[in-house]
Amino acid sequence: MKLKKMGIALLAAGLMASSVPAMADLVFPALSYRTGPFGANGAENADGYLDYFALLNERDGGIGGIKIQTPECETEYKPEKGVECYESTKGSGALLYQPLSTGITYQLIPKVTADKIPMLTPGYGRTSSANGKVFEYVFNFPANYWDGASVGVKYILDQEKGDLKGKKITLLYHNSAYGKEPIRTLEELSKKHGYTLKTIPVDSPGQEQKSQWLEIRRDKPDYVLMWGWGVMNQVAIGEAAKMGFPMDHFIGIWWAGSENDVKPAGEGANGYKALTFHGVGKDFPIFKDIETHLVAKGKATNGGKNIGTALYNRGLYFAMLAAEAAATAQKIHNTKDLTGAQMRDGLEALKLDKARLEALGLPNFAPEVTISCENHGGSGLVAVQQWDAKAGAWKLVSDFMPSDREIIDPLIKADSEAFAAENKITPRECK
Amino acid sequence: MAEPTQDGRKIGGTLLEVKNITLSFGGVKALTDISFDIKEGEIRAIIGPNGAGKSSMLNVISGFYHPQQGEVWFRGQKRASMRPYEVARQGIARTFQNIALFKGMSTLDNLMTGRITHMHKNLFWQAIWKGPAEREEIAHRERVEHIIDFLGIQAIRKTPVGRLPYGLQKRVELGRALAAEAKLLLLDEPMAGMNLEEKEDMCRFILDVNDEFGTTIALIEHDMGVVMDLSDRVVVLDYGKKLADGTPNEVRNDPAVIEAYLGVGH
Amino acid sequence: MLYRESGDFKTSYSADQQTFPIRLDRHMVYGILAFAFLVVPFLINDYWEKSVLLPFLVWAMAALGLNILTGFCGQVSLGTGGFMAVGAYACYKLMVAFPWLNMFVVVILAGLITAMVGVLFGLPSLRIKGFYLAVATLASQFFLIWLFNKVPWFYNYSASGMIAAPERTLLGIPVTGAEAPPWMTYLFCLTLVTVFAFIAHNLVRGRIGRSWMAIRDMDIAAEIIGVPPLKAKLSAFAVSSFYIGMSGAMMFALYLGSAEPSDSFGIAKSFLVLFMIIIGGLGSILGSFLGAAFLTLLPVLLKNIMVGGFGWPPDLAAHLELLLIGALIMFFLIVEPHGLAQLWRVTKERLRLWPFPH
Amino acid sequence: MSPELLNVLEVMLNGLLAGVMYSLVALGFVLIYKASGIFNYAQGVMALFAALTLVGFQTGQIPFAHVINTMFGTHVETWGPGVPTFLAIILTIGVMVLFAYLVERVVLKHMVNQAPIILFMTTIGLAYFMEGFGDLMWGADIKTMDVGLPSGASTWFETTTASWAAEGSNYPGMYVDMLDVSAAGIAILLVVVLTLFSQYTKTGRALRAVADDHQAALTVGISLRTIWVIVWSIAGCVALVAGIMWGAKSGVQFSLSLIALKALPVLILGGFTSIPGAIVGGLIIGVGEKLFEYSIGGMLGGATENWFAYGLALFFLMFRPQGLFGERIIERV
Repeated sequence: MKLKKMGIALLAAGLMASSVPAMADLVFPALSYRTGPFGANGAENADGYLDYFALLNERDGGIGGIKIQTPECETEYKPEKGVECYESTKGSGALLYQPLSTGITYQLIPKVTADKIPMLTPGYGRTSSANGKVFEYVFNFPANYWDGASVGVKYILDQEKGDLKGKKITLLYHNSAYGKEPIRTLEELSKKHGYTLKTIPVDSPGQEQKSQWLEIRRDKPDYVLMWGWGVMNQVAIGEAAKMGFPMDHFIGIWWAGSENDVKPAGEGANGYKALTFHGVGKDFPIFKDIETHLVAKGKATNGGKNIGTALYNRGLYFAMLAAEAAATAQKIHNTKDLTGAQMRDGLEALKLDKARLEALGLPNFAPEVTISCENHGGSGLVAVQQWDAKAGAWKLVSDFMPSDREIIDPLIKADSEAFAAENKITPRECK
Repeated sequence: MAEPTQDGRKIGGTLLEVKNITLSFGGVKALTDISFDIKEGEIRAIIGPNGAGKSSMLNVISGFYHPQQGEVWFRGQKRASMRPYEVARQGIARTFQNIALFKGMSTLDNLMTGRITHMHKNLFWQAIWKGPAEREEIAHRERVEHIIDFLGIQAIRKTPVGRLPYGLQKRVELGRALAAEAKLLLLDEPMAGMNLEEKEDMCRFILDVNDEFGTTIALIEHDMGVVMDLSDRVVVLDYGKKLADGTPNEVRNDPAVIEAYLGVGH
Repeated sequence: MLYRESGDFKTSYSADQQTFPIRLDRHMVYGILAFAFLVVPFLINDYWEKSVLLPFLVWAMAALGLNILTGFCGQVSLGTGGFMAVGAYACYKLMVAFPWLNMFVVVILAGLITAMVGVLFGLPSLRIKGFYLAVATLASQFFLIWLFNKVPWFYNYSASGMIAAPERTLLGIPVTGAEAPPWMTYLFCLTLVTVFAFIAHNLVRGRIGRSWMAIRDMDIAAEIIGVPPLKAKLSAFAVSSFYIGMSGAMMFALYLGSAEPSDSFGIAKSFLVLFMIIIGGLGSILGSFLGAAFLTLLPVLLKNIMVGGFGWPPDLAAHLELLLIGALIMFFLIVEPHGLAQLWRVTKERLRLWPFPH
Repeated sequence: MSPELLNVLEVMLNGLLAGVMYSLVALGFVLIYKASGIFNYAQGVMALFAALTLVGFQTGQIPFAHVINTMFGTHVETWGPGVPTFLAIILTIGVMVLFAYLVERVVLKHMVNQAPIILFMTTIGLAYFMEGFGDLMWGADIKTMDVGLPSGASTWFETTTASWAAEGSNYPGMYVDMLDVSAAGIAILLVVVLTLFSQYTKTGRALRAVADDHQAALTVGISLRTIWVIVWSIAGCVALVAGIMWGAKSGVQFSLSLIALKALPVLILGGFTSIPGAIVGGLIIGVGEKLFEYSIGGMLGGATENWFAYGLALFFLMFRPQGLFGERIIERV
């Protein structure tokens, strides 16, 4: 009987959320996914995220002299696990969540609002959370899917010298909530620019896309946009290359723009393009700091093997946004230790200009970011990157371009107001 | 109209009659033009060598096989083509050649399943349990306990039948068929593989059932001694054809039967 | 010595047929229930609610449902995820269409709708058996997920394609939505699971349960002794889908708060529930709970030990966790192929005979 | 011929080739099911594991590098330039045989005479184990599979078929992927080799005997355990072939283990016990799902292939509950 009781006590203790960092630190939980079908992508992203904070700790002694804690929690890209990670880390003084999955984002939106901990979902999540009046604690700057769709079309417009009349654009999308995101924007834009839009879904996971690509081959669209994820990307790029589809007319969203997506197709992937909202490559001063402070000391996550990949850079950027917001919050509230609400104020006052980026060792890495109380979505500037198979590297082939606010703003307004009505939220006033 | 037998039991009118049954499986004829009847209250034996079509005959009566030709008349009415469970609801219960007990269930539950055709409380009452469903359950439990006493299997009431020895399993299977309180009981080799003692027990049960409950019994059996002792009338099948039909004595002396059983020129 | 049956005499059939015939079992179960209803609500916090207790209750409900179909009626199904999605979407549509409706009623109605869908997809079971049926049920899994993705009516034409549970109250206290206190959602689910666990027990010990088990053990013999296979199989599909539908509704409305078909109700969920009942014990109500506990709590436990306790990198821990769960599944099946419930039963039998094993 | 008709032909041809790819996976299931009655859920993961191992040898990865690095703070990744493809394949086959041996020794020998569903569950445990093990051993990043098979559109076929279309219709010709064609070739070779093996070798005859009747085979002195090791080894090799083919399409990554889901409808359509069934089933499913998507799927909003494959299999089962080539189920009492 005694043994049994001890067993139960041990079990209860084991189930208890552990790892309670000292309250004095700044805590940025890292919800990552390193296993499962998307694990390869998640690992690169998480490495960048963790390395940036590690660098701040090593080089600057944290933010404003306060050390940073990054308790990592594996979500496996599953909503349930994400919720578990959130609940097990939120009590440790967490300042900001970046769940790295749209599914988890949706679970957390009501929770973070109730717990007053901000959440940042750059380039994913609920697009209409750009409306800060409704979504007080949710941010999705610097760009969202609708920005992506809009800039994708704008880029094509530039390529075609400003005329899309009679052109055919096909959207190949992951048959899920994520994949369906751009459809409404693209439909609106097709009315404006006069192209014909065709949408072709691919069921998850998407290892077999013969039907879809034969259809594309028959239709001969002028451009293919892709909202893909996981194995769907590799197979689609492979099929496109084999069919001889002109790769520079094939543009993926930023989640279809990592080295993982193009490498399996080898030479054939050369010229494939993807959208991005940050710079690519290792050609920034900050990587020297990472080399000296992390890699040389053996402190880089995963031995630093992912440094410089597109997703690593994205993780780095995500962390940088969080750190900058924290520093801003420290200034506004004139305190070193932060609360979730103060962090929110920091995010809403975030201003990243050219000079600041240069000071951070990331000159021209990303467009300027200015966030305000009503605008949680940033400027929505997006660029296009292209894969060079010989060099084995991405390079930017366009400037950071603004999206079509005329189209997107009403969509955001409508969707966020619907959300507010459904959940009985009164949009707050922004001064 | 009932005519008493030597031992004073009552044999009534025709309970079941099969007329000109022909059954074939993809060209192979299992039964050819078989007709015979079973009278109320009698013990009727079906005998014949292996592969004679005895089990097929029982399967036709149970509605498991649907003959290409012929009719089955039960209680004076021609039976439409029906599913086996409908046949069971009409009052025909049976045992099987190779034990077909529900191995995952206890003896008690097996017997209670035998009463399934008599239980009617619907899903809702079953879910509530307290009240009608429980009363029904207890009423039927009492009848099943009666059979358990009768067969002397009280000790294994709660044992999963998969764990029981062969002889007991056969007894439980008989119990399950009895629990149905059927008009007609079909027993497919109830004594196969038993030792003498077990056979004697089984014979006693069969006679008692017939005696006590007045149940009509049709049985398939290889042990000629048993058949001759037990049955009122015997039908003999060979290669799917009827060879003979009559009292044990008539059948014993039928030249065709002697030939089929002992071979030509013995 | 404490745990025994002897001396615990039954003087009526009704006493013999009661839910927990052994006195100590009875006391233990009532003790656990009292603890769960009267003590836990005062201790619970968000973490315990969302990471441990709600997942356990939701999956226990689903496992109960699948165990009725697979464990008791012998029809292996891999459509659980799809049926959970039906429950979730039915729940969402009902919540939005009838905001005044009591949440208990909503969840039960969602279960009933799922039961109807379940009967429809159960029809092939009349002809197809065993693994053929198992794989065939995958058709319903894939079709339902596809349907909920494709038809905007199901998610009320929202831009994201996600469904989110609006706030509903019970006795003035929110039971869904972010403001719902943990003890409320917990008690809500606990009540449902407890009530329906007893109902499941009632069903399987009576006529209907016996007809299911007869079909499972030997379908032909069952039909010949009078069990209508159509009715038995379809009623098993209906009751099972009813439970699974309720679990889907609970998962969506109370546990997660929002859902998307392929993320939340994908094929992985169908397999997960099947694992639960096999590990827990086919054909056992207790087994459904043990299996659900094993597969929802073990990963959390392993993660906390490896990451929190030993401080291993999370990715290593995650891979190791998979490996360990796989190894444990094989280990338990080797030790006791009939599941944790059987292991428990055998232990009890030993205890009952202790200290005189013969 | 009109371009429309040619389009249909093209869809059918590609459907057939996709079907062969499904069959490659289904074959492994059939082999194990036939010989041991085990529905081996781990077949997909075996394909992943075999492909990972092959690439690991090719590129000279150190197994468990990540674990070693974490534990000892070292930075080892590779031990050299790797071995030639041919040698790597041989080594991988060796690993799969070793794997089969271990599975029998450690797991299966305890599971003799268990119910099919318990055996099924055991293989699921095995699948979990191997997923974790494979990740730890070779890392979870996406790897490129290249064993020198031809890949890409066949231009010869394209120009030939383009000439079939009517003048001036501007028909571009049919598309066929050389990788799929070579997969079909390998699949045919595989079936021929397996048939010859089971017909003309002693082990093959023993295999068939076991498949026919376990008990009888045991009584004539065939060791069931040896047979199981052999069958699992062969299934491991088939998994390797499937892993190479699918890995060449998508890179070697976790999702490779999910191809099992595409093989299941093939399996029930063809019957669990028939090798020709696996092939014919694959072809029917491949053509069926592609034609449906081409003709009707678009109207329903697309992405119908996953459920349609199962629906089609279900439809066939309604007429033949044991699958097209499965052994007839005889019900007796």
